[in-house]
Amino acid sequence: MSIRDLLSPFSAWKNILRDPVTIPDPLNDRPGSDRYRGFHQNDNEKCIGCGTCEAICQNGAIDMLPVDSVATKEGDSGLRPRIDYGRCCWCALCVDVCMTGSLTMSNEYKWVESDPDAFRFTPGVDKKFWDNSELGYKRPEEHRLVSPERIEMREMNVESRIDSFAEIVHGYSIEEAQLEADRCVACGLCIATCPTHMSIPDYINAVREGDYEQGLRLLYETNPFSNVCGRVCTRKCESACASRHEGEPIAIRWLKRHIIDQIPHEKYREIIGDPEPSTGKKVAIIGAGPAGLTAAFDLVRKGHEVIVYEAKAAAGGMTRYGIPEYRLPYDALDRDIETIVSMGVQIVYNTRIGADIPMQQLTQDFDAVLLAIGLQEGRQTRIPNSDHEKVYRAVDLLDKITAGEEFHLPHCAVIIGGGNVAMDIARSIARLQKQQYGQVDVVLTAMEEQQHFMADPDEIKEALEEGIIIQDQCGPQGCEIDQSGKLIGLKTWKVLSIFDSEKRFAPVYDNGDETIHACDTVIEAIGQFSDISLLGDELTEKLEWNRGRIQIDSDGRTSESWLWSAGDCVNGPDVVHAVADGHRVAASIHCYITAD
Amino acid sequence: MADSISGKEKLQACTTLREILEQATEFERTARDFYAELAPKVSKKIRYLLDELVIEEQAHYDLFTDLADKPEVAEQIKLEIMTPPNNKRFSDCIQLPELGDKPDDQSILQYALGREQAAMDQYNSLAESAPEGPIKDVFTFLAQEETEHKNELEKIYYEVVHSGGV
Amino acid sequence: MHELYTKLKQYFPLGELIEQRDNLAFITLKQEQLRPVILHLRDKENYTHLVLLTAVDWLEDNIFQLTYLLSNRANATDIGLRVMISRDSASMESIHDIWPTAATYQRELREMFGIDFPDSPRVNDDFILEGWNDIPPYRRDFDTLKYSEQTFSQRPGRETKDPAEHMKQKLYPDGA
Amino acid sequence: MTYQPDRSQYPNKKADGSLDIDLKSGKFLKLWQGPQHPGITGNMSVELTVCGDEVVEGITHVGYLHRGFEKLMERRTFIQCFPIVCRICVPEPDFNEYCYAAAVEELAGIEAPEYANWIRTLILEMGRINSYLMYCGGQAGSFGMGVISQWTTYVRDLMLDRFEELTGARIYHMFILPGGVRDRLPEGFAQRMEETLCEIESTMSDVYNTMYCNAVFKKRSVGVGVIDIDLMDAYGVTGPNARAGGVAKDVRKDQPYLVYPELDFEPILGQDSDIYTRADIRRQDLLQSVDLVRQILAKMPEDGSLMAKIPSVMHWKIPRGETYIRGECSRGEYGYYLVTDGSGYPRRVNVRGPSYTHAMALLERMIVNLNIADVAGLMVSLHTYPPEIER
Repeated sequence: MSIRDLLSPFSAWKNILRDPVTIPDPLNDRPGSDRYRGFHQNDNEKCIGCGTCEAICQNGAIDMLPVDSVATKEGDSGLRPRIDYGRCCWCALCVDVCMTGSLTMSNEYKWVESDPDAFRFTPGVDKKFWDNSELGYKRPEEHRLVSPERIEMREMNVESRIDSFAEIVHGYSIEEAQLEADRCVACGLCIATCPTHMSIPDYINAVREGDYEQGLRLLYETNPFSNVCGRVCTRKCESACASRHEGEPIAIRWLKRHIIDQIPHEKYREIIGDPEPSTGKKVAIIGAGPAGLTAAFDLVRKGHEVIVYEAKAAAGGMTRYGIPEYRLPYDALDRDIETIVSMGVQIVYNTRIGADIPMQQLTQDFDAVLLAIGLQEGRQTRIPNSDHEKVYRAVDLLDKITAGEEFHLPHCAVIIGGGNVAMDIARSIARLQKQQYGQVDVVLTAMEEQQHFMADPDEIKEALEEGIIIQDQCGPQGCEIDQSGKLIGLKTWKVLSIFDSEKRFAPVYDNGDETIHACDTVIEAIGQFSDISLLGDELTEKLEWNRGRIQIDSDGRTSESWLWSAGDCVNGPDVVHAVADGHRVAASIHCYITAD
Repeated sequence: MADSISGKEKLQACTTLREILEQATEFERTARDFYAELAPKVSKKIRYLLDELVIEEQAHYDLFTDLADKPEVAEQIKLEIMTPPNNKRFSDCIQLPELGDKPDDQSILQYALGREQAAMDQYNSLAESAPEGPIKDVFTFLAQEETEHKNELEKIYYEVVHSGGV
Repeated sequence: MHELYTKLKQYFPLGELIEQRDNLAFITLKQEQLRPVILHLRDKENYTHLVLLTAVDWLEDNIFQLTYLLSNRANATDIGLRVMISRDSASMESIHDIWPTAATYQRELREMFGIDFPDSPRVNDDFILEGWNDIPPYRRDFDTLKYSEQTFSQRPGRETKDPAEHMKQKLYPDGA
Repeated sequence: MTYQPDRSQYPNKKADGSLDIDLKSGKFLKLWQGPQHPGITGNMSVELTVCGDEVVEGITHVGYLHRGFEKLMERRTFIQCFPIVCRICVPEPDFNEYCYAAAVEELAGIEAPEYANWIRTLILEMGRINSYLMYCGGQAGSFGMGVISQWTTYVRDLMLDRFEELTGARIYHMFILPGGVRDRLPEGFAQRMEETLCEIESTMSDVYNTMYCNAVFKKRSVGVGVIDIDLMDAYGVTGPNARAGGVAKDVRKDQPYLVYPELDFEPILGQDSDIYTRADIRRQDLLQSVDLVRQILAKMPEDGSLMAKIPSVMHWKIPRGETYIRGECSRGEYGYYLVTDGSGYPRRVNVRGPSYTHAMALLERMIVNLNIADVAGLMVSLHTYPPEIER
């Protein structure tokens, strides 16, 4: 024991002169740090109500509830997170996972209230004094709990695909598909946007679990054209995907295709199950496209006898005669059709109603008739000299290519149009040119600016890769013909603007900015219409019409009680819309014919 | 358009506002009757186009009639022509088709567009040749009216022909 | 670690070796081999430190896995000895005489998993739980969510909606 | 030590080895120390049987803090477990976050970025400092020196400010997550940390003068509560408790993790293994950690990646496997044993806190023959946190 040990402790006395270190007014003098995890903030303009915050909250502190100020619309559930601070542990996983970045935290932690229920509120909706606080925890940019990038789809490269009609997209491997499926937060926002309301999160879950039979079963509940839609769907669902806000949307279309690819076709029938017993009712369907065959599929499953009349030699409608093979191989389409036929649907080919069988006969022989004739005829520009024999309609040429019919392959083609059909014909011609002439010479002109083309951005990108020249903002003015009557080019004027303030068509040209696109062939791909001559004058007169289309009710039924209409001829071109339509009319027809 | 030449001559001969408007009204009436007569002949599918054209021409007819009946018309017209519409000339439509007995929707629209274009050109050139004053104002006004009508038709044309914008 | 495994294998029948890291390996053993292997490792191979003893419930295989993690402080390596025992009237020989501290682990395993260690000191005394009369709670077949729902009351006023269902109700109630 | 207890009244051992204690004899008294007691960090009680003022038997009772974390984690996804692990040890939560994250990373085959590892190391050392500051206050308090805990609480609070600005929270930092860390150092952090470290050093110098160089403290702690060297292995003693007895074991050196290989330090050793030595080891450890924080801030890269690419957490599955990750926390070896089964949830998580052995088997062994007044001092000197016993 040293003397130091006795004296040293007295050094504590020096503190007698020290100022207190406590904060005198902590409620005001002690804000949370810059990245403090305090009460939540939610930007309701950005929030889409996907509920991922609720899903990740391990305390069960978050409820998703409708709020008055937000309407439910495509891509926004209209729900907003309400937080129970009796359970919240301030871990901020909800902020980290938030798909839009709308949910953040303020640095506010000093809030006193005598009513405990006040600590259960909806940030951003129930106004709080920290709502506009700049400080507090915001997710750092690179801190991502859900991968923002989609798994890249392997495709044929340009060199190997340009002279071939082989399918470009390879499809995901099981590992790739599961990684992509893992990115899905299963919020289900996409379901409302899908015209046929496919149970997307469920079938993506089936991919994740590797339960492909369940996946196929789910697909067939809402879509008997999954081979087709897994390849060429317009995938509106992806535009409603929660992942698109801070990254790329889930590759929903490719995941659908992946399920299809995993199941051997001979097992489809067994997985889907048998139709119900026969009802003795008969339905005639005109047109074996997606709408007609979807309706047929639904109706035979209900036990009705269905006969589909198809004017062409094969079924599929535009999916066969419009969409090129490199996007949708015929065998994939055939698998969908075979499955439908295997359920008992009868298809009568090469039979045109109105010409081969009169419409009246159908009304006599069947309990109901569905008109699903699509949009088979190409619109013409009717610009000067467009009646020249080397001016074609894109749909006619695509039809010839599918049917294997001979036609004069242009050495140099100019396409008019900026939609998917224009891309289809441009890329098909390019392939044939490469095969036969060794080089591609296709110019695509359209009135819109390239970023506003109706065509899928992937199509534009791939078309450019394949050597197709795109001349946007070109309004066609006439076809140029030399003295010998030979087509030598297309004259266009520069388009200054296309739409007026109401988004209606009102093109403005600069007629001083004229271009002659030299070519030996012009192909028009501006629009389509349906040939309704099969109805006959009497029925045409009897039916109610609405601006050039047969008037139908919300079930697709026309003003004649026995006649329904569905698909592109009603909605305009879109495969998955046609499928949705097929279901809708099938349900309505089923109700009608089983009513008594 | 055969009758438009004589129409122009007829109009040039008019000397009062009232006469001009009456003549213009007469043109609208002829057009209205033309569309009304054609309507039952075409497929019911596209009859709506003709029905709409009849309504449009009727509206013009009524407008011009009303104007001719009002004394303060000159002042009104002056006000109207302060804001001339932009002529969005949609040139793939100026080729006038021969309208047979069974025209399709595109032909009907092209015909109607061509007709409006012709009328517009005609009133414009009359306005140019007329001396400053109320007559010139009326022609300018009529040209404007036809331009607006044509612009509206062009929108319909696009919506019909570029169906679904494929 | 492989070297040690080969060496051990000369004396004892051993199950598979899993080399998790350079300094961590797991060896599966028969129940009756545990004591001799532990004694060998402790006395001959310098694995003198019992890091932990715990159980894993493989309910679907009707097996409890007991993991005895031993550490060699000299060369800083660890060996996990894995013993699979039947879940039915699960019982295992006590090692409290080798490491007195093992008695605490064994008492916890008795309480939380229902694994008996006969002769382990105070093995049947309550450890953490008091007056527990349900199945041992760390067993996989004990449902914590169900227990908490039955035992605790929920705060009133909580409700939530599924986004997809809500959208269906609002946007396409008839399903089409 | 001149005090020699009279052993004549001590209970005899029965045939089965247990003590023959007949409370009715009037020779013995049962005394409950805890669950609330200044000598205990957290809630735990020791059931003492005393004879006179001497302890003849002490039995540890836990169960006041059991929340079943290990079981809770079995129904949480791998990311959902991350916010709850820190609660297992309040005064030093970061080892839970690190061990859990590292175990998940190892089984999932993920490597955290280097920059994140520097920040992780920084946080762990900051946590060790805070834990030691809390210990100092507790150890002093157990011998009646209340003022020390006021001083250390103040500087600990300053360190909590640093935690707050770095991690966004004071106690449950939730900053080290599988894959990396949440954020980078805030602007001017090193400067403010240096000020805090200076304040800590100055306070520790005062603590040294008033507590370590204090005749009363020395009188009561020197030679008391000695852990014999042969108990070290039998009872799985680790950390300062072992190093005070000359066992040169420090996980940071033996199985270096994070960026410790790049830091310059030597394990601090003692010899006497009594309460005083353990207290002094911890004081030196604290100062060493202060130095390590300085080293880290000086050596760490300016910037770098925070997070490795991790699977999308909503559906994160980890293949079947098991591993054990340990770190050197202020009390010794802290470890996580993680078993995965290929699902999206842990199959089993076992948290190995050093207090599990120190406060149970070791304490019960050492408490015998102690004077009642020294029980609290002994308990604190083992530096135990009850929540990690019960989890």
